[in-house]
Amino acid sequence: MKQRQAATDVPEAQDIPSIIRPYGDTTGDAMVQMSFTLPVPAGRRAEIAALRLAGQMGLDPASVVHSKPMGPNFTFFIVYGKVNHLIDYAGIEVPAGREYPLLAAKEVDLAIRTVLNRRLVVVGACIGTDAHTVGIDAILNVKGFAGEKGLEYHREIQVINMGAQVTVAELVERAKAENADAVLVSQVVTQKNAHIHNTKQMAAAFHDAYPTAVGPGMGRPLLIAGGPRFDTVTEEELGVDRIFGKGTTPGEVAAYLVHALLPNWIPSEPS
Amino acid sequence: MKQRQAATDVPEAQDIPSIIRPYGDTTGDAMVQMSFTLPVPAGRRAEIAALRLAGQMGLDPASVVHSKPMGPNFTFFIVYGKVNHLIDYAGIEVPAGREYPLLAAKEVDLAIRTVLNRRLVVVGACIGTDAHTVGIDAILNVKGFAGEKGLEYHREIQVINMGAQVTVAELVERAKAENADAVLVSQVVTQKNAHIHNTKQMAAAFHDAYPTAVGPGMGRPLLIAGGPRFDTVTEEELGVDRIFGKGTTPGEVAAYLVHALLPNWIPSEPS
Amino acid sequence: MTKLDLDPQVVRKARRLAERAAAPIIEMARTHTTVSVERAQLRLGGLSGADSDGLPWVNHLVDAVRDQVGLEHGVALPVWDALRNEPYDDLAGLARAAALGAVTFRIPKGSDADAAAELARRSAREGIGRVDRRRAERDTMLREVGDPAQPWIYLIVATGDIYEDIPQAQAAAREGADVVAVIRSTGQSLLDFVPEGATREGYAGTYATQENFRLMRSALDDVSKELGRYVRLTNYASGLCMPEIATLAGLERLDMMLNDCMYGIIFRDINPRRTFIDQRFSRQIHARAGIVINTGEDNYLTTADAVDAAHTVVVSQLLNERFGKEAGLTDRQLGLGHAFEINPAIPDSFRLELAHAQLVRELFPDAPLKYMPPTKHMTGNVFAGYLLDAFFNLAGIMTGQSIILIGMMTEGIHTPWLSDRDLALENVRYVREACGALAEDFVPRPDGFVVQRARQVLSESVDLMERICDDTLLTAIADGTFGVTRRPADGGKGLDGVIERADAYLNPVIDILDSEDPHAAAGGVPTPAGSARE
Amino acid sequence: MTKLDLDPQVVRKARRLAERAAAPIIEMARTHTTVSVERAQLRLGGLSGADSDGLPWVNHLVDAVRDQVGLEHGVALPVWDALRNEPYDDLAGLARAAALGAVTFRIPKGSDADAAAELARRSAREGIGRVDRRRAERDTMLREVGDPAQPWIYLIVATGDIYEDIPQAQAAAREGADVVAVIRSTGQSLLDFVPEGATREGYAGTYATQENFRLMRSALDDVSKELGRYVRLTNYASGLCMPEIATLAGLERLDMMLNDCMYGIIFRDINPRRTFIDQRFSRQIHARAGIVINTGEDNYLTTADAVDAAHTVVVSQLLNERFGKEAGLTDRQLGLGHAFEINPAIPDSFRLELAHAQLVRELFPDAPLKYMPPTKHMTGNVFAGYLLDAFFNLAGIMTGQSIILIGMMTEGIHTPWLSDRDLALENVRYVREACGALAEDFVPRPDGFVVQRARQVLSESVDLMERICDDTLLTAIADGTFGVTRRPADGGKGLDGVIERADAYLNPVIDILDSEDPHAAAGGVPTPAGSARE
Ligand code: B12
Ligand code: B12
Ligand SMILES: Cc1ncc(COP(=O)(O)O)c(C=O)c1O
Ligand SMILES: Cc1ncc(COP(=O)(O)O)c(C=O)c1O
Repeated sequence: MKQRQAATDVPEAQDIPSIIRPYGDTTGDAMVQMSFTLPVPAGRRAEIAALRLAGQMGLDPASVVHSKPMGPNFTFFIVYGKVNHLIDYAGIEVPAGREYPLLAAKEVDLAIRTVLNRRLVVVGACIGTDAHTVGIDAILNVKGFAGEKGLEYHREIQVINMGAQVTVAELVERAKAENADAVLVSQVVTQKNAHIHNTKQMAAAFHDAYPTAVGPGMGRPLLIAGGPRFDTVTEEELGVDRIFGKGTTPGEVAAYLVHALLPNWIPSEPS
Repeated sequence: MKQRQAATDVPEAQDIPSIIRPYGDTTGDAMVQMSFTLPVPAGRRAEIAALRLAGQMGLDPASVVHSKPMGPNFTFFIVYGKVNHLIDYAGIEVPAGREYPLLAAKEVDLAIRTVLNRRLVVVGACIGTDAHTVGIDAILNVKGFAGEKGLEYHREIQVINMGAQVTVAELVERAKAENADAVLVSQVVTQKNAHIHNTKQMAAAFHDAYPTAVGPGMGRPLLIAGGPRFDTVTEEELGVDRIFGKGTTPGEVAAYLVHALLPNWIPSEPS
Repeated sequence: MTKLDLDPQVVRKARRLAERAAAPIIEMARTHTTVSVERAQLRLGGLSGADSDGLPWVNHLVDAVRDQVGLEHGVALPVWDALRNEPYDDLAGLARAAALGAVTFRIPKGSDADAAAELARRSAREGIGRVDRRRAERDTMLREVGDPAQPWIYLIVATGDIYEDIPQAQAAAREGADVVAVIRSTGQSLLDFVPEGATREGYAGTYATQENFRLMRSALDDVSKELGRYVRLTNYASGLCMPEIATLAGLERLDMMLNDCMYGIIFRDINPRRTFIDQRFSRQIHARAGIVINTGEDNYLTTADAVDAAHTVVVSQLLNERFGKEAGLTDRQLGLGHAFEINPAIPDSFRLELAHAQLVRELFPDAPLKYMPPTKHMTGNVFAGYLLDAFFNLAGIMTGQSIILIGMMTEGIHTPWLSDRDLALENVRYVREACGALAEDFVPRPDGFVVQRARQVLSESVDLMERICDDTLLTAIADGTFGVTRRPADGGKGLDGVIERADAYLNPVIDILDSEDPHAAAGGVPTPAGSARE
Repeated sequence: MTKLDLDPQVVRKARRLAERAAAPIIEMARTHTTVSVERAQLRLGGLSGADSDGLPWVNHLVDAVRDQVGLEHGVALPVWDALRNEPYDDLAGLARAAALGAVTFRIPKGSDADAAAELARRSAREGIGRVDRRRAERDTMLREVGDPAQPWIYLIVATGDIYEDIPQAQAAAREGADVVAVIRSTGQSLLDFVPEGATREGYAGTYATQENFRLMRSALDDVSKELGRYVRLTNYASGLCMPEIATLAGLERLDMMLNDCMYGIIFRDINPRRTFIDQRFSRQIHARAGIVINTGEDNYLTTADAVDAAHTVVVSQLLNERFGKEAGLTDRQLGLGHAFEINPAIPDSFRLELAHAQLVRELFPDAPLKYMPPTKHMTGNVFAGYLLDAFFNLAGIMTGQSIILIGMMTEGIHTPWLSDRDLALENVRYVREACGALAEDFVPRPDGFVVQRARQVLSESVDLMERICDDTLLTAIADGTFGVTRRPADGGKGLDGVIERADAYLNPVIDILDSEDPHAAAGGVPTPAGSARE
């Protein structure tokens, strides 16, 4: 079977300029659209305030193309303008992308059987008061996501899906009881940064619960967080080993488990 | 007849904070929405570029909530984020607004008859290749705008509406021939800043044509520019006496003519 | 106006089957009580407030009774018996003492029992009287301020802070909202108590508390008068405290309540038995209080596919209708839910939506249907979202829906911002005004795509209902019939709060609700406005 | 599929009146020529290029002839006579010399005249032959690459720079555009010459030049092959050089041309007589070239109110139809224009739009109607704009329009950005796919709002047409009947380019166009695809 490409993104043409700007309809025009609300009554003064904000954001010139009073104390604005920032595109390191190859389902099972010689145990949950299970179910349950079967489908992976609204204490306890190799938590509600607080709290609890651990798979389970809006934080900030975002497929997670927990495994047909 | 209010905007409550930020759903959350295109192929690297731009604009954190490849070389982004700018709302001088009172139509005619003792002559046109006459017609023609009759309706104002696509040379010539008190030009097409170039060119031509003029009404006609997108420039930059923007009504223009050309007139019933 | 030419035989059969499927559940509800039903009784009796940790006195009192004498006789007898014997002026005093372990409860017998029952009955009558007065108050306001015609525009506020919610709700009302719903904090449904007081720290929603209800209803009364249009208030009678929240809604004149027969089971993993028992009591209260319930079939389509599972929506509506009517709700109080959730990428998605929406409209011609906007297929592309919401609004108009929950273009991103709501209202306002009576030009071709799809969904519904009758509803739920989520009858949270009633069980509130016409006190006329649909 | 039950008597009457109103104008066109008609003849004869200031050789040559002998006999005789007598190989050489004043022209007589006429005829036949070959080429490509079904998606590019336009046009085609229009620079229509070469400096549009036509058509040929779908190219045959641009379109295989009978008069203040004379020639060329014309009634609704002036649109369509047919265009070449321009703030605006659009559909069942999106009521609120465009797209589908010009949410702000176009295409794609054959469920209630409105507009149209017949069309135009803009018959630009033909006037191109069936060379079959509407 032909393995899918491990590298990231589309191949890029050589002729992309190294410094870029936004594009409206002409190269270099640097035009962008913005909308926001200011907590002030509509009127000329509010418009000036909107333009000041646009100015601070680097829009010059900026045009208020729409402003709408929303009750006596708020005004909604739509602004178009030219940003005076340059983006050093050449300077953006081509992101490493997936640092491991995708593996066929059979390959994953073979790796676990060969290296571990027992089933790999994963415990999953939506923690905190989050009840959005569709995402974690997509990863764990047989049904899967985007045409790929979930982790349950693997003979060699034992999945314990604790469902929604699981407390951190319950999760730690279960992970210990099951001797979990990996713990997968999902966070979808982000209001007031709930997802970040909950995940940090979870990570801290695991680090406390396994005080002698050397690393993931070495004295403590691998910690994985997933959800659609983790794009503003890094693994280090959360204290987890890996974050998975929007559109993650089960196969990506399975391959990561092998990569992170069975680092010595060499796929029979690398990709 | 009760005169309309000359002051600007709505009256403002005292309790607006002096420093404000954008408002999503909570005071101080500082959330804004943006969209733009980058001239690069879609993918992780493009997303990082989008976030870099957002960062330079002061968004922190920023989330790419949508990205869409548009052909092989362009990517469209929608970004939400928190801006770290503060707007010094108290420091925005309450704009002077209209520096003159609105006048009833009869009052305008009375002023002209009394002070000038002849009809006031205005020459209007869409200059350059602009053929958008609806705006200037709204100001000049009897039909008017937003329920107000246009300048033609005034007994004491003689209106020469030259229509569309008038060259600057034609306009200057006509203004001289008619002994115009005021020249009104409209500019609606703004692509490549056509409106700004054309208006500057017009103003320069008038200043050349009346080399000995002391000011508007003193040796040269009053120069008025109008159009929906002059909000990025000032009168000084264009070289005109006054700019009128989106939603201007004929009454505002009539009252301004009196204010600027008959400065000694004291309205019988001030407002 | 019927456009689908549905076979009345098939429709009658579907209703008969629903009645059969619901019967054993109703029987169970009539023979069991729950901790929350008992607490609701005490709330109607006037007991409110909480200890310094926030645990309500009703919880203390019911827990104390349960510990000492169990709940199978209900709390009425032991509580009013204790009140007779102990030196406490009222329930509050008793509860405080009970919390300290200073009260001994018993099940009174003979004349003691009669006397306690008599006091409990008086308290129940008083509590129900308060609910009745709230209903009358609403009727008066509807007459005096004016009742907007349907379809009603339904908007959500969700800041987590009642004091941010209030101005946003008022702003929404001024921009055209007929109904304001205050979404609850994520954790509340699993709390086995109702928080107290005004609250400011919910996550993605604001706690449902009696004080929050009161503050918001009063703010909306102000704005209703200002606008000359009664603005309805909605909250959620669901979760472990469903009966109490229904009761608080009745006491604070809320106007509509989310109150589905299966939502808590499927989406909050609350025990099915607990849910059904709590539900019957809540619905009886809603019936009495003139509250319109909203059911939650829309939720199934967030976890199941809206085309494949269309018939599960209809089945659930038929069950909700049956459970509702049995509890005393009139047709006009049955805000049955459905949703515009078909994947917009599939061909003819809009015509399929029209077929589903028109089917529901014709199956329940007198119900104020609650139509939910797209959520599942809303992405970060807010422009696409705004477009999809417009077609949802259009489908609502073309098929004569009654209560339109306004979709937010940012559904795929965050809970609504002030400006999202404002733009959403501009959207629905345009669609409504531009289209006017367009429904009259929507005439599905006889035997065409729309008609055939509607018939197919109806026939799949009847098939499923037959299977449910054979296997029991609890089995169907356990098998993942609704929302592709399996919920066994003995799983989930809150089963330990379910108690089988003893023969001598007494609950004077239930006695009133079981024996009286809930609408008699209101002159037999249910509160909700007549539908404006033709 | 007729839904409005229009009275066929009334429809026939409207057409008869249009024929009467058009007759004197057609007579005028047959008896006059213009500088641009004469230049077009030279272009067909193969003369292209310009002097170092950009003034084309065709202008030099026609001006020289005019200066020396006048144009009432046409340029054919003096030019080919000079070619016979002077030592120039071709028209180009002659023109260069004429520009230097080195050529003396005369009106040849007798056998000299016959000989010159013979040469001119040969040249005209060759030029028309080139046009015919382009049409055949298109027919072949349509067969080989594939012709998309209607409705066609029509998109505009407008960067001002042909080299920015090309990738944007290709991107648009890849995203679904069936027709690409390259908008012209603001000043071009008033130029009395056609610029030369590839151009990069237009304002809000790109100059129409033969080279730009060629570059864009060839880029679209590439993308057509890539996509397996022939992507049509459109430009504007209007302004002072209408006949020449039509000719260049025929020579470079453009597929559709904006070519309205009154647009230039009303919106560019071009002299009415000049316009009508130029127009007849252009349409004859378009007929021969298998080009679909698009008329510009939509424009009236940007200066007049779309409800009050709805009937002026219909009147203009009937006139355009009459003028078009007289010039040899088939129904399938008549892309009559109309627009979705009703103020969205007025009640029932969408139903009114449906009435207008359906009326036009039923009046011209075989015409590939071009439906224009909202522009006038598009503001800076891009969300509201996206919504309005969606309803425009919907009206197009519900009433079976043929060519849909895709609206931009930023219409009220700037010429389209790449992303505006992409979002606009997502919009129309959703509406089309989601609604499918929804038109079949749109059945206006007999004698209902939609039907009555359509009848009213039709009857107002007949009334207006009667008045025009009485007063003449030129008077009606002078009175501001169309687009509330008054244009007297002798005002405006370009009247000095109009010349009454002498008895001995010769224009072999016109002789061919007047005497031959324009579609005969193409086997009588007009090029445009059969409409996909039912
Ligand atoms: C479906 C849904 C529901 C369903 C959930 C049913 C269920 N059993 O899950 C119901 C109807 C019950 C529901 C309820 C609520 N919801 Co809700 N809901 C949604 C909705 C429409 C879709 C979410 C979804 O299923 N996405 C599809 C899945 C496949 O995507 P995903 O979760 O991103 O998962 C993928 C990746 O992120 C990743 N992933 C996710 N988790 C994990 C974990 C691991 C380990 C890995 C490796 C990967 C991974 O892989 C998945 C596959 O690619 C969104 C709106 C939207 N369109 O996004 C709102 C939304 C998420 N809900 C929201 C809210 C507020 C609520 C409520 C709190 C509202 C209330 N107060 O009543 C309630 C309560 C829920 C609670 N207590 O948490 C908000 C959250 C706002 C925010 N950003 O904070 C949203 C965004 C809607 C909104 N705009 O207001 N909701
Ligand atoms: C109507 C219209 C037309 C009509 C014009 C008919 C006519 N006789 O005017 C027609 C169909 C002919 C037309 C053609 C074109 N148009 Co046009 N058109 C519009 C449209 C839809 C409305 C403009 C309008 O009438 N607004 C209403 C009036 C009342 O508002 P206003 O002009 O702002 O005027 C008010 C104030 O600004 C002020 N004011 C204006 N002038 C003056 C002058 C004075 C002295 C004062 C005191 C005040 C004042 O007072 C007025 C009343 O409040 C806009 C899109 C839109 N929704 O805005 C596009 C638009 C203006 N057009 C546009 C373009 C590009 C064109 C074309 C160039 C396209 C082409 N290449 O073919 C052509 C050519 C026109 C040309 N040579 O200039 C662009 C301009 C883009 C830009 N920002 O540069 C727009 C924005 C559309 C777009 N998004 O592409 N157009
Ligand atoms: C029917 C129904 N009940 C209740 C809720 C509220 O959920 P919770 O009980 O978690 O507050 C919802 C949310 O959408 C619902 O649809
Ligand atoms: C019918 C018609 N002709 C021509 C044009 C183009 O205008 P111009 O001739 O100024 O390029 C338009 C523009 O919309 C039009 O609608």
